[in-house]
Amino acid sequence: MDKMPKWADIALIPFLNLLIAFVLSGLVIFAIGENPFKALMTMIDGAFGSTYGWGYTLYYTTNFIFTGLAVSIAFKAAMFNIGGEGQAMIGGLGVGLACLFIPTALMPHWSIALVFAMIAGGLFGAGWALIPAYLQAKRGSHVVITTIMFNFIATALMGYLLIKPLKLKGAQESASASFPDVTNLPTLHEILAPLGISFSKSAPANVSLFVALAMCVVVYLLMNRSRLGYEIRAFGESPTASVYAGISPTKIIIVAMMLSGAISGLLAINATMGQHERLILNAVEGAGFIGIAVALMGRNHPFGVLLAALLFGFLYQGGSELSLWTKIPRELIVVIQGLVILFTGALDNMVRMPVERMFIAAAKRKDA
Amino acid sequence: MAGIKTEGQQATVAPAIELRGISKAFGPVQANKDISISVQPGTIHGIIGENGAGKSTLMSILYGFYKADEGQIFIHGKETQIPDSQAAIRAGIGMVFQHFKLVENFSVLENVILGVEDGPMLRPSLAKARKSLKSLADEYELHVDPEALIENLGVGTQQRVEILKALYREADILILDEPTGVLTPAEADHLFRILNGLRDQGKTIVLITHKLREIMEITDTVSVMRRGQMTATVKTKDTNPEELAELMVGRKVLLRVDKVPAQPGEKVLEVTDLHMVDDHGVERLKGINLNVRAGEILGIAGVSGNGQTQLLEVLGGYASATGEIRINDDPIDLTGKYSDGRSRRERGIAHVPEDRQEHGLIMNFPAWQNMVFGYHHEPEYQKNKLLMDNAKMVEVAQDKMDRFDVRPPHPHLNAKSFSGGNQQKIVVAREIERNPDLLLVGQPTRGVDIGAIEFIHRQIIGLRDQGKAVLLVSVELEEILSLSDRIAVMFDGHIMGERLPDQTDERELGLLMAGVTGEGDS
Amino acid sequence: EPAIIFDLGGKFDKSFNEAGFNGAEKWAKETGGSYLEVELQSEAQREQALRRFAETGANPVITMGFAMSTPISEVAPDYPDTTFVTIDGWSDAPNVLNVAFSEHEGSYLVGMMAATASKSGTVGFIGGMDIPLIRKFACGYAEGVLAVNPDATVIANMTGTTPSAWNDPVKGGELTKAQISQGADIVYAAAGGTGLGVLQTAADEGILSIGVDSNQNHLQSGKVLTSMLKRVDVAVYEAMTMGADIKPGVQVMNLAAEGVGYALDEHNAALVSDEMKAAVDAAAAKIISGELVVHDYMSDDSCPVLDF
Amino acid sequence: MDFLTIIQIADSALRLATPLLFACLAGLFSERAGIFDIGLEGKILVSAFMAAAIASVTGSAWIGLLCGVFASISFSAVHGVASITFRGNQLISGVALNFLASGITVLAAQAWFSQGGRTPPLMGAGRFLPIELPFALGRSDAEAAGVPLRVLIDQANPIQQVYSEFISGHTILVYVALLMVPLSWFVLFRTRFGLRLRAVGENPAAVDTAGVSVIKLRYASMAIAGTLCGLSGVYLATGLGAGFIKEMSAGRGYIALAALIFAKWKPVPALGATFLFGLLEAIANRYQNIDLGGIVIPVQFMQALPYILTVVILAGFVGKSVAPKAGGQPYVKER
Ligand SMILES: Nc1ncnc2c1ncn2[C@@H]1O[C@H](COP(=O)(O)OP(=O)(O)OP(=O)(O)O)[C@@H](O)[C@H]1O
Ligand SMILES: Nc1ncnc2c1ncn2[C@@H]1O[C@H](COP(=O)(O)OP(=O)(O)OP(=O)(O)O)[C@@H](O)[C@H]1O
Ligand SMILES: [Mg+2]
Ligand SMILES: [Mg+2]
Repeated sequence: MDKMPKWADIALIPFLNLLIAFVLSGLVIFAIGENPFKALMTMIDGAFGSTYGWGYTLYYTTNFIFTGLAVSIAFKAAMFNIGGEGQAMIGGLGVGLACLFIPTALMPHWSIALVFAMIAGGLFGAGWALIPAYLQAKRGSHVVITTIMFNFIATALMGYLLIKPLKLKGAQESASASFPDVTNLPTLHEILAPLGISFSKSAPANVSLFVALAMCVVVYLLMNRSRLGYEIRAFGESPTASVYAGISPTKIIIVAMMLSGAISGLLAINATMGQHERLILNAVEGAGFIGIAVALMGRNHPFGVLLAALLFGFLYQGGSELSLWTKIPRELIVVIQGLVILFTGALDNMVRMPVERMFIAAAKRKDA
Repeated sequence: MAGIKTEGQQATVAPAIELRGISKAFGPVQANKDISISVQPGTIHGIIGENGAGKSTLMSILYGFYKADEGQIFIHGKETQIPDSQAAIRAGIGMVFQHFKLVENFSVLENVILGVEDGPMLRPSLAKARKSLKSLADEYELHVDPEALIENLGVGTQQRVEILKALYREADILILDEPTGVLTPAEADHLFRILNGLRDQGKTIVLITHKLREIMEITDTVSVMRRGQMTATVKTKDTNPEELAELMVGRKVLLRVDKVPAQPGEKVLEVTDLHMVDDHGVERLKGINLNVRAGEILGIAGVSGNGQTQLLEVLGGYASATGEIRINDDPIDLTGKYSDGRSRRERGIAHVPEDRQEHGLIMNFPAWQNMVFGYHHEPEYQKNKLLMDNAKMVEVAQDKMDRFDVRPPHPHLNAKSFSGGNQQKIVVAREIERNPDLLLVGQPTRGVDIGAIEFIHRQIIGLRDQGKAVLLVSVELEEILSLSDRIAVMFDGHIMGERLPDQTDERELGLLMAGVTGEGDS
Repeated sequence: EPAIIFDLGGKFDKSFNEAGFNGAEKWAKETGGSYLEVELQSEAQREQALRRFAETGANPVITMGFAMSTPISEVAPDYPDTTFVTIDGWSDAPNVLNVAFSEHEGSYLVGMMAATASKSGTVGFIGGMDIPLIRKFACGYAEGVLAVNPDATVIANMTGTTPSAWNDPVKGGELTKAQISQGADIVYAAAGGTGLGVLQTAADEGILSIGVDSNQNHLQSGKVLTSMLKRVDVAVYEAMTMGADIKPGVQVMNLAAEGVGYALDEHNAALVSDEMKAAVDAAAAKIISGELVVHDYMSDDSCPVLDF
Repeated sequence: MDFLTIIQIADSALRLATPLLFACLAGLFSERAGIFDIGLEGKILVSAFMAAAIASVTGSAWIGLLCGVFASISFSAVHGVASITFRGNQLISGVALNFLASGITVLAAQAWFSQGGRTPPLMGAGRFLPIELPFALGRSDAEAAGVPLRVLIDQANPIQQVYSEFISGHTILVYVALLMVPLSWFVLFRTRFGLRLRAVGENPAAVDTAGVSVIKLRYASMAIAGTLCGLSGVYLATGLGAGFIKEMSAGRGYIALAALIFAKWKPVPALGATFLFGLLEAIANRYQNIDLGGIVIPVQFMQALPYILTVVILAGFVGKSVAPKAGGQPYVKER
């Protein structure tokens, strides 16, 4: 006997969790002396009020789809990958190296450059997840701690590379040279213009959005229809049973973590290749961490991840607008993010227990 | 065997324990329903019942581990509130749980004083406990090295520590939940000697067990539970095992299985000098030799923890070992690339694991996904190179569930939503339907009700009759005796000897299980 | 309506950004006008902030910090009607005003003062993020020190290599302690928010320090020898006053233009003797007249008097 | 490198190790009771903020200390509610609290002081100032002798050098941290409370059936962890630094966790481990690009070294450490 109908699990509970998080966020805004409703309106207007806002919202959404999917795959294998940030950073390195050093003769068109970049970004991201994965699989070193450490190490590594070897000579900033023009990805403006839809020219949302959407479908098929996905889910639910079934824990841990790292790494085609068009420090902007919230909110389901990514895209863009037009610092979204993770992740039972009791009581009443 | 105290005395003394109208529900499960029972002081009171009947729940309520939804508790005639274990301890109740509650890396002494230290500083408490432990040990034959770490002690000794814990807390009511499940017959005898000694000192003992033999041997009175209710309480001397079994299940029980004599054929499985060392560096298999022929069932008896689990793990491909295993006269890989569950399945070995929830099933997967678990690579379940054929899998699952009478027959229900017996049927259906050359079966009827037991036994015998080899591991001697065509007894990683079921009895097997070799054994 | 974008250190860094903020506030108070502002939180926001302000029609859009060079070059062509001002940055775009300060000249002057005030003959320099701009400070400072005392030792450390180096007072303090133990008795901090830790520790340990960008003398009154002023406030104030009429190109804020200098107020009056002041002012006059040329690290990415 | 330089680096290491030590001991109490605490980072941050904010408003470092510790305990309490009462995932709760801390501190600082997410610099009694121990060479000695303190110490004998540079001249919180090491050891291994606390991290069921409340013990451990972690933040903002700036914890909570693993969940080794990490930081501060006869170790490598070391430790190359058995799992009654 199930305690709750499925819709309650995938819709009602996250909704209630989110509601609590938002009400508390509203209180925080109120406490710092601002008007929560005005703040909300500013955010909504800034994120959805124009194609410019949409362009940024979708840009962030794209990032979060990648990291959210990445976290969710690892989650399904019962691995808590906090290393999305570092994996995306290093994925950016791969994308950057591909764009800078693959001769443009080999990349006559952006689409070909994109393929190269995706391969490089994916491989680099996967590679950065490999060591924590290996250590977890072979030595039982907790992947949570090792991936956190690898985030720091990635930051240091990128710092070194962007100050020494990859830095544009003579420039003050720690950034590489700009990528060749042919690697620049078409933005939504360029994509939609031929269709007669006018979209803000300056917003960074680009063709990577479609890659991200395609990844949702790919991940769905992988997790729910493929043997590998079956094995990953089985391992995540019960490592002991998986061993009985002939599923190798080592293989699953490493494969799931590398897939997770690879998808995190793909973030760079959106941020590094699509938006900044050169390697900079911190192009990831915390998206690796937000992926955790996105995956939790989305119940580790690709479709749910998509929705949650959109929500966080809105928060991010809305939050930027807040800091432009009000005195509310952008850190507000970090607070909201923290609250969302807290209530959808750690305090889930606070909502779940009473709701479950309600459903059981209702079921008993119906039986009687 | 100690008798019951004089009748007259009982009438005047208030019962040591009296429960009135105890009810307890876990969510939708009603574990205890309006239970009343009373236990006279200075007696041993047995409680029996099927798995899930609510025995442990009832006793946990008495020990303050759970709180009853309704009902009253009287201790020595006084109504007592037991909201937590502290209150139970104050009321003089001690409990030895089925799974010991000891801190593994603490010493015996530290475990004993935990929770009843004399002051904020440890030293004086330890000193005091050291002294009283010595006198308790002398008084009740409970000798344990107080400085030893729990993790270095055997189960029998650990159990003694649990009893010492209770006695140190000055318990005069002692509850033991299935204390003999993990003990050798010799250890069990020792335990019963201790319990008799305690009774003679005037302590009251409640003993939960599945073994009717023990009930008959040591208890003064016995209560039977069924589906959360107390169905009867009788004086032990006034009853017999058959009656108790009937009270337990609610109908007459046939304890024997009908089967035709075996027709053994070629050797399907041949194990030679198999050694296995576990993760902690302990040698668990110490040179196993055995074989199973087509068309026969080899039963492996033994107290759990003597290597049977490891033997199944090695055969099933999820633990590595040294030595030789041949299937149909072909050696299989014991450590290398092909020593995993999948390769074993491809060699025609199917495996009903001992612990269905830990190994056999993914509890949060729907039944249809569990029906292919381990066989998800088989071509018949693939739609194309990349994707699996979900519709086909559901269809196959539905078919098997119908034929194995899995209730409810809904393939989309998660495994955890099925009862234990039906979960076991899912596993058995999956493994037997593969039509394997060799079926490994561990504890096939653990926690399964009588009806399902009969069904599963019939399936296993049916497979044998089709000329397949079956290796059966069970701690239930009755099951071994009734199903096996040959019986091997395992003790401490060795095969102690082989017997034919009609030429041996529980007594002889029990000796072998305790490591006592008969003539002609290794 | 003008707009200003502060760099990662934030507008209250008591240093570079705060100077810009003060200029803007001054303009707002005097004209009663209002301006848009944002403090960046991450590298990736730079472009967005530029575009957002340009989009809403702000003019001019003033940016603080060298790191805006590339984003401005990227964005400016898209908004030809908007004038962008970059302080410390560089862009060739036709609608950008590049404001460049001669920090080496100001640093030279405070270097002279440091050498004069030092008893041990060892002085320190603590930079923020290790970039050419900060080396430019260090190099000018070292030249000034050596001009007064050719035997002096200059110890130079950078706080870090990432933007967080602008905001790490704890590390600034530890570096100061290390320099003190190496003999330094004057420390010049060109490190944004990190400098606060330097000034604090110097005061705690009983040595003198030199502030940067804004007048930081008051932060540890009587313990700060002087501050190397970089009149970002003037630049911002002027840009806002000119409004849409700014002429793009290059504006050099050197000693002659009073773009840099040293601070003298009641907080450090007792520390600066008349001779010291006379010597420094004389040198300043020579620099203005062109008689004395202070080496600019960024002209050839090297410093003749200091190894990094 | 002369002797005095080594002493000075050690001195710096001790200062830098102090916040790590507090946080490490906080983690020790928490994890010994079976609760993973990757929220150390966040707790350091909130307490640093509260301590600095209140100290700057009241001008008293001690009131700041109380408030900082209180803030940290509040965060601990939320972690407790999530992971003890509602049996949530302790890792997720820790991550969430870290986010919350990093956002709320800046938000509050900005709303309160309007200084770009930082508190005003602390002056005078708003800070914990170094204490000069008796017989140590200090500022007054230098003034009396008329030479800089540095010279005075340079000329002193090695023992006096160690005493004056390394041992003397720290704020009270440094000495408190050092004192916490034997104290923690005593509490954990010599008292009833410690026995129960360790038991609850190994096998909560044993504690429960012994009639002791698992929940109370775990909350108690959270309170202790909150207090110690609070002191870490307080020291960071009012002892080591002079005010709060955003993200000033700078990964120290994670390093403390690494030190905890390195120390195998024991107080005295915790001192060693945190001192080692402090030493690495001190060296990286002082020698930026280290030239090892031709090969230059970039400063980024030195900065990443604690993290790399942690991974190496976790990989078990420095001996395996076994975490308390019940760590990370919420306690559910089972028989
Ligand atoms: N977190 C979610 N948020 C929104 N919609 C969801 C979410 N999870 C699932 N859905 C929707 O619910 C429906 C059922 O999804 P689906 O069949 O993939 O579930 P599933 O959990 O993968 O089940 P199974 O693996 O047992 O087939 C789909 O329409 C899917 O888009
Ligand atoms: N903590 C719990 N949560 C939910 N259900 C429980 C819990 N403990 C017991 N139950 C359910 O209550 C019923 C009675 O369980 P109990 O353990 O008392 O049975 P038992 O007679 O001791 O069985 P066994 O012989 O297997 O030990 C079972 O259906 C069991 O699944
Ligand atoms: Mg039971
Ligand atoms: Mg000192």
